[in-house]
Amino acid sequence: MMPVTHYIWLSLALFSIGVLGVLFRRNAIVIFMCIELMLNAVNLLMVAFSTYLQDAAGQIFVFFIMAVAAAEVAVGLAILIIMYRNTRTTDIDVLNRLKW
Amino acid sequence: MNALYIICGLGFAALLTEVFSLRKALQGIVLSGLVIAFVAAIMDWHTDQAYFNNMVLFDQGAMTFTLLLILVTTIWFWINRDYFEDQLHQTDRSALILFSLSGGVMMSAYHNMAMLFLGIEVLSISMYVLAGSRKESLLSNESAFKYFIMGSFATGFLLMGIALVYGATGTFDIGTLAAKLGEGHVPGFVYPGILLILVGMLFKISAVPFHFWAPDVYDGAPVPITAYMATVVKTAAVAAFWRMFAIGLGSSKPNWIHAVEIVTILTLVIPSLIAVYQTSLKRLMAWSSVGQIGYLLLAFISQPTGTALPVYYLLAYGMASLIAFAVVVEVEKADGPGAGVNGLFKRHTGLGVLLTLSLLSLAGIPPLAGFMAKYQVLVSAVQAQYTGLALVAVLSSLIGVFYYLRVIVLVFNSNHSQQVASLKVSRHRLVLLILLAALILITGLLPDSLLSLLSGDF
Amino acid sequence: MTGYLFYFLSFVAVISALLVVSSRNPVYSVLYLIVTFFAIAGHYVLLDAQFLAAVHVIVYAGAIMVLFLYVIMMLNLNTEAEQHKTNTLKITATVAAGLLLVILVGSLRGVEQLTPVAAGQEPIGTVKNLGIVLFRDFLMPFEVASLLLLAAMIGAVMLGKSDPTAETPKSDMP
Amino acid sequence: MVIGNGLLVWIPLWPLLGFVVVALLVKRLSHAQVTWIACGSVALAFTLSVILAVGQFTGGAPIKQNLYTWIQSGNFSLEFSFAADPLTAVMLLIITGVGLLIHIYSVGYMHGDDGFNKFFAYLNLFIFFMLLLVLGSNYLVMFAGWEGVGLCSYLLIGFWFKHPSYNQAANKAFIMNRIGDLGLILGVMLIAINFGTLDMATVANKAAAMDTPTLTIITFLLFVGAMGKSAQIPLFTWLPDAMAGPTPVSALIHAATMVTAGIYMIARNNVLYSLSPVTMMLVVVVGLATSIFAASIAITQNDIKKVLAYSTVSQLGLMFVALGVGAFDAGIFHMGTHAFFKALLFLAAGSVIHSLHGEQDIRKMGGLKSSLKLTHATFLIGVLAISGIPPFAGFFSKDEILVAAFDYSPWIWAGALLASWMTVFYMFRLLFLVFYGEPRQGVTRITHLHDAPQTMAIPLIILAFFSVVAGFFNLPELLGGSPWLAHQLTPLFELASRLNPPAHTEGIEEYILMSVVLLGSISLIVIAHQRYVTRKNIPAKDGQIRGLAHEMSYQKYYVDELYETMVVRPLFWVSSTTNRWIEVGGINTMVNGIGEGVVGAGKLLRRVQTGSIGYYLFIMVGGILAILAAHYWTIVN
Amino acid sequence: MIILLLIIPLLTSLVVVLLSPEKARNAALASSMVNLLLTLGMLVGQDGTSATVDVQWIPSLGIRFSLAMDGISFLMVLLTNLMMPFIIGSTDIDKNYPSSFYSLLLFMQMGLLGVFTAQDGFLFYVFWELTLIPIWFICLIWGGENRAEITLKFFLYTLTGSLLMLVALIDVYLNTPGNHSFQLADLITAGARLDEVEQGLIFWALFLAFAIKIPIFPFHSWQPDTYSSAPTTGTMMLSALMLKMGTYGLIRWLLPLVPVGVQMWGNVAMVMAVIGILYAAGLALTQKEFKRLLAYSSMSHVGLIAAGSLTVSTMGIQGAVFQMFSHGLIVFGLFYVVHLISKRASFKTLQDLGGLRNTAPQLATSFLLLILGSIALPLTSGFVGEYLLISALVKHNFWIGAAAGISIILGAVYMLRTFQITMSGDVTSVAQHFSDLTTSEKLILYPVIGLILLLGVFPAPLLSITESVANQIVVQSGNLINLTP
Repeated sequence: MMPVTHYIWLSLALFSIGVLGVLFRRNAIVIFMCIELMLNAVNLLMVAFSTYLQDAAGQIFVFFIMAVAAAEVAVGLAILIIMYRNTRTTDIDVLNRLKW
Repeated sequence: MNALYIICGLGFAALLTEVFSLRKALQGIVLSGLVIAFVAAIMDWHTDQAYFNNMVLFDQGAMTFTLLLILVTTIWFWINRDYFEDQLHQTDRSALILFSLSGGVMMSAYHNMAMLFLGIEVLSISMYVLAGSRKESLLSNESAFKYFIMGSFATGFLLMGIALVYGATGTFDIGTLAAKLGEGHVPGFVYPGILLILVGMLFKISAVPFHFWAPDVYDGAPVPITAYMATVVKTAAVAAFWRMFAIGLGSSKPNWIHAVEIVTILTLVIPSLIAVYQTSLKRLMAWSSVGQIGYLLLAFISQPTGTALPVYYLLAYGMASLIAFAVVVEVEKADGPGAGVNGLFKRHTGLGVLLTLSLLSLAGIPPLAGFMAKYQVLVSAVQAQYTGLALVAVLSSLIGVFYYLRVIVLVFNSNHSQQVASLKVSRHRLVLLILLAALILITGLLPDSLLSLLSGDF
Repeated sequence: MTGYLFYFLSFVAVISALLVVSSRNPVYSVLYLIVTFFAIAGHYVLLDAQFLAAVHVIVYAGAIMVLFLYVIMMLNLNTEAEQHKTNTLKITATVAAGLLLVILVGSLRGVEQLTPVAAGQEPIGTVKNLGIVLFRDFLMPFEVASLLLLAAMIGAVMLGKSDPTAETPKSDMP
Repeated sequence: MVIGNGLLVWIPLWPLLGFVVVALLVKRLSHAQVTWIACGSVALAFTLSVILAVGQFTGGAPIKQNLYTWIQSGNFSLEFSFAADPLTAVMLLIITGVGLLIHIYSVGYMHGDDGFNKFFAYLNLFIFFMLLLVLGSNYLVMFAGWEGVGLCSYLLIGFWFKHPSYNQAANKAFIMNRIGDLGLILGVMLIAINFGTLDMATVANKAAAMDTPTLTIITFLLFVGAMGKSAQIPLFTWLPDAMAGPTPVSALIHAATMVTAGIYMIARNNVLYSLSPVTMMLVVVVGLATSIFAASIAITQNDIKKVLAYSTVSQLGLMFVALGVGAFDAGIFHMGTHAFFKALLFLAAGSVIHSLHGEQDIRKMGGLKSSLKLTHATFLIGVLAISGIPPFAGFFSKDEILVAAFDYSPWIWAGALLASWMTVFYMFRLLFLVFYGEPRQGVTRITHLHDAPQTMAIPLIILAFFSVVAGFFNLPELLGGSPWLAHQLTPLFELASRLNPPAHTEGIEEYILMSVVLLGSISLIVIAHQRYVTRKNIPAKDGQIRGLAHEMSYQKYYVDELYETMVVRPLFWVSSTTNRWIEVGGINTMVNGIGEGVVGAGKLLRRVQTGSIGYYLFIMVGGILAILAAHYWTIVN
Repeated sequence: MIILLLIIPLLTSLVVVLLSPEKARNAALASSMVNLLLTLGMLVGQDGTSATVDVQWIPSLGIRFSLAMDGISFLMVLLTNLMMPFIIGSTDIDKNYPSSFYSLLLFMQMGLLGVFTAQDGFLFYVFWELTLIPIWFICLIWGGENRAEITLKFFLYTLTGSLLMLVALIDVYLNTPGNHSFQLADLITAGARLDEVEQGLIFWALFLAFAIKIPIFPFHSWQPDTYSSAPTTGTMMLSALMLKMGTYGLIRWLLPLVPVGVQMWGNVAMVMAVIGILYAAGLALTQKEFKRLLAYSSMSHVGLIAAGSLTVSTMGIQGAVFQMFSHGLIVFGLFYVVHLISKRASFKTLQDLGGLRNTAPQLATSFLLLILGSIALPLTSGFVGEYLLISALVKHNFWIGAAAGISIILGAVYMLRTFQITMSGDVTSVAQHFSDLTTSEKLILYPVIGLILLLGVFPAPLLSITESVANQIVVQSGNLINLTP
């Protein structure tokens, strides 16, 4: 088995790539995906720890994260759709009427 | 715990009214259900019972926060009944509110980070939807959208934090966590984990600089939802924050306290300053609600143990902002969105006086509840040798007085020339608002029994 | 063997994750993300979490990503029309994310304290074991997750359903 | 004859009652009723004063009456109490006596004025305060009277309040007095602090034990008060302006009584002054300077009352010289005689003005001798008296001062002599210009010249009588008399004279001095006669070119202008500049600036809330980075 | 008894809102008269200083509802209750819900009485703020030009001070032993045990609060604007009663609480006060607006009160309290005269007036008498106070006293100038159709003037009320200085 450090590094790398995507892109859908990527990085880390600690709770937690991710995606895409209906775009920076 | 069952059940029941065509009874069912839940919560007073293998623990803090959440929701629901008269979505809205309330209860009673996470998500997902519930309004869309993106982004950090903490300690239970942290010998990478959890929680309570979502979301959401977010959601977030950092991570205080101190200063100063330059009452209230967090954080760093103070503070703040938002609702009903309160006193004396009273309470003018709350924060700050921070709080509260009073000045503006539709406020709502105002006065004048109740001396 | 597999999977995951970020067409992003997910699933298998790996593939690649694709198709977003951020912002974003990585990695102290617990006679990642833990220790979160999904469902339906009254988008502000 | 202590209070009380009655019923009472009430109350006070004086002069012990505790704070306790001794008695007689005469005179003078009733109310109030001043047994009661007479002076100068310049004069008088009063009250406070009491008698007894610097400061401050009230340099300019008031007021307040309060006060505190030679010297210098200065102005003035006013200032200066050289009894004596002849002069001048319907410019008078016989006669007596021509009162009193001055220093004597010679000259100039020569336009435009009516005539005659005989109250031994007044006052000044034993110039020397004075005076009379009667010199009209010295004197050495540019305008300039630059421009701007700064900060800061999600996310990550970096930094270090 | 004094105005203020303006006025008058009679009854009876209320209020925070009166408090209570009938009587508001105006007045009376009798720091603070709300509304709703900005400034300015005071009080409170207590006596013991630095800080925090209220240079900039913008009744409340809160607080709370702080910093504060005296008097010289001029004049006078009390001497404190009483009477009268003038004719600056002695001699005479009181002429109440105060200052430091004394001169200059401009000279067009005082106006003005004179002639009874308390404060602070580590 690989040392846990490697997993942490990998996980953090994926997490950071997710963050990068969120900061990098303007398309809401891609941003959603990047957030999913971040969550998956967390999942990976959880599983790694879970195995290393021989504690199933970590894996259970991953299930919950998955459920939440699914729910979030559903709601997020619904919000995206109503927004798209009104603005015909998924660009996050188009919506900036609420400010100051 | 029974209260949580009842609330969840009530959520399902609300959905079922649609199926069984009992829509007309919906509001009655929800209200009475909430009252029952409140009573059920009281029945659990002082049981200090843990449920489901320590998933939740209804100790004093959880209890009082739960009661506060249910109470404020009930009053809120009663005041904003109009919001639930939308024929298409009334059951959905009610159910979502109830689910979010259950999420709030979980956030105040969790004893396991899984419950914290799920509570946050139940609450947040409902709120994402409700913020966008005026689908045809761009502002509402934007509000929901911003809330969602930033919320889930922050959740990512929170989860990363939880994962790291789990990796270092091997537990999700905050009791065990606290014990392990207290023992020491925890791998060093627990600390970035704790800080990421801190960031996630600071985001939820909308502390500067993680507050950016709050004003926009509050501003764009339908006013009743804004009121709900500013009161119930905020309460739940503070409860979760308090529990996490007072109990779970309390033993690693040196690790995070400086960050919280800086955040406290920022939160005390910046929202107040920005609120000064607002033109819409709704947005001003949004900033003010962000600003209140500064005091709560100050209370937290001064005296993390015991939850009587934040509960009292949130109760005082909640009652006052319910009134203020109710006034916004009424004014918007008469004049359309974005309406102001200019000359309100002449248009409707009762509302004018009520708004004035609530704003004075928010500004922290004695003997109203808002003052007692802020006063206690100051006392605990000075007691904890945070005199400098207390002075910052004083400054911020001065700025606060400035912008609240500017609103009052507008309320009493008699040079309001333009003709406006008359304001008609239904009697039951007015009575309720007056009761709230009376409560503000009474809890301000005679806080003692309430305070000892909250701190569990009864 | 596992070492090589680990590096291979990690390589795939990171590269495809970067491609998710950099692809201009959202559909490509989705596909790369699916690749990433598979790589992660591979890691799960390496970590003796086979059940989780299966669930992961089903939920993410099977459900979530399909949903993404569905929405992209529905909204007809499979173009490269996305306005890109300015270069300054891009550089800042990269620097910020890089810094985050560096700082997080840099502050990883005490990992060496973490000694792997010897695996028991039964691996923890089996369905049975997970089921026991889930329904004994984590029953309440499990139930709450159902509540969450219900709420999400109601919400998604409520938002997604187009109201008969609100066909034309109205805007509150000019 | 001794009167009981209980009667003391009635002396001031009668005029006060008179004032209260007249003031309250000012619209209801007829002029006749007011006349009776006002004059009657003063007459009663006069009667009581006479009784008291007789008691005191016939060897009665000083009496004291405590009314009640006025102010009590901590160990500071102050009775509202009156005391009387021979000095008081002299003052009482002058105040009530001259006061009564002037009351009577005013009945005629103010006849037909709208403010008749009000005038008498003020006069009575003045008498009350003046009595308070001299009767007060402690400094604060005295101060109450002191300020009170200032108030009455203010009210009476501005009596004809429709004239802005009269009001200016009234304000000026009050404010200049106030400057002095501040000194006085500070002195009083220092007395209270250092002596622990304000009772004058006690203070005098304790004074010897006090250190000289303290006493010097106290006496200096008291003297500042006297400067204000008695119009000494530098606070003298109000008195000539005060002539804006009705002439009886000038006679009573600005000649006979109020302005002598300073003399009284210093005489009363002779012990303190005797113990502080520095202040004494200052008193002499200031008195002498004022005396010469004012006299030199009087020489060129053309307003009949202004001449008399400067003459008053000059005479007061002489009195201060007397006090300063330690001849307290001479000072008091001159004060008494001066009260008579100066009141006489003013009243006679008033009679002239009255008959000329308000004309005061002597260049427009002349030749009134024939038409206003009584006025002329009395005025002449007054002039002779003030000029120190024997046997008129002024001769004796002035002589005493000069002798005392000579004892002190021949230089002082020379100065005083100069002043009194100038007095002779300007008084005769005045006399000649008004009553002799040809009638000029002010006189000729009046068809029927009437001499003073009876109510005005009687006081003139009585005062003229006293101007003649008053000198005999204190006839020097040298001239075969016994100085009765000095004798009476001896116990009072005993301590003082023990401290500064008077090295009396006796015999031949005194004769020589006397003759020098007299010779000079007479030759000056002759010169004046030559100039104004024989050569009919009329002073130049305004605007005509005069010599530098003459112009300086005529323009009162520009002292008013000096004060205006040095004090008044700078004060107002400072006020308005402070208002503009410090109050509005500085403090207000700063305070508002804080508010504006807050609003501006809000305006600026809210720009941070740009509304763009991408941007929010950046800041959020930035915040996270900051927190993590701080942590990283701590673990690295 | 003492609680009755607070309850009557409070209840009346609640009832009055519902009445018609006419009835509201009468009710308010009646209530204030009852209060006055009660107070006078206390003066006559022997329980004037022994009446106390002391009950638990918020025990968990160590806060008691405790009211008591000693001589100083009693005089302030007397002043408040004495002035209220006059102030209410002088009110003639006819727009924007007049009934609520009376309600606010009575509410403020309640607050003032609370401030003057509170024996608990927290209670004091609460009452302190409670007075601010009604006066703010009075100025806001019935005020003149620019009232919004001016009242905001006023409110924020005073609140700044009072919040600092709150922090300072909390700090001392937390130094009380055991479960902490806000009782004055406990605070005094705790305050004296603080070290020098802390006492100094608390001194400044408290002083700032009081200095703003009083106001003392340079914290006064709210005052002239507020005075001139507020309705005259509001100005009377502010000047006659409310600013006494500051000077009262100085004596009751600042001096005993931090004796060493006072010893260290009292002189600096005193110099500030004296600068303020001269500064305000100097500014009053060239003011063109009537109320603004009186505002500066009032500031000049109260600066002296503050300076005098900071001497911590019996004479200074007694003089301060006496002068507070006297100043209340005089400044009320002065503002009432302004009110009467502006009621008869609208005018902006002093120069618009003139010759009122011709058209309204009684008014002019009354004004003159008030001026005499204001410039501290002997035998008016103003003199007694100023004499004691300046005397105390001279004793403390001759030059400070002498500088303060200059205000006597400047006071005469600007007051007489005002009198000259407005009352003497030619009758201006504004003043032409002036009527003299009516009976009801005389009923208000004459008793006040009478009191000013009476107190000037017989000040001893009033002084004797405060003597023992003043002594006690001085002695106590002398004793406590030694306790400081």
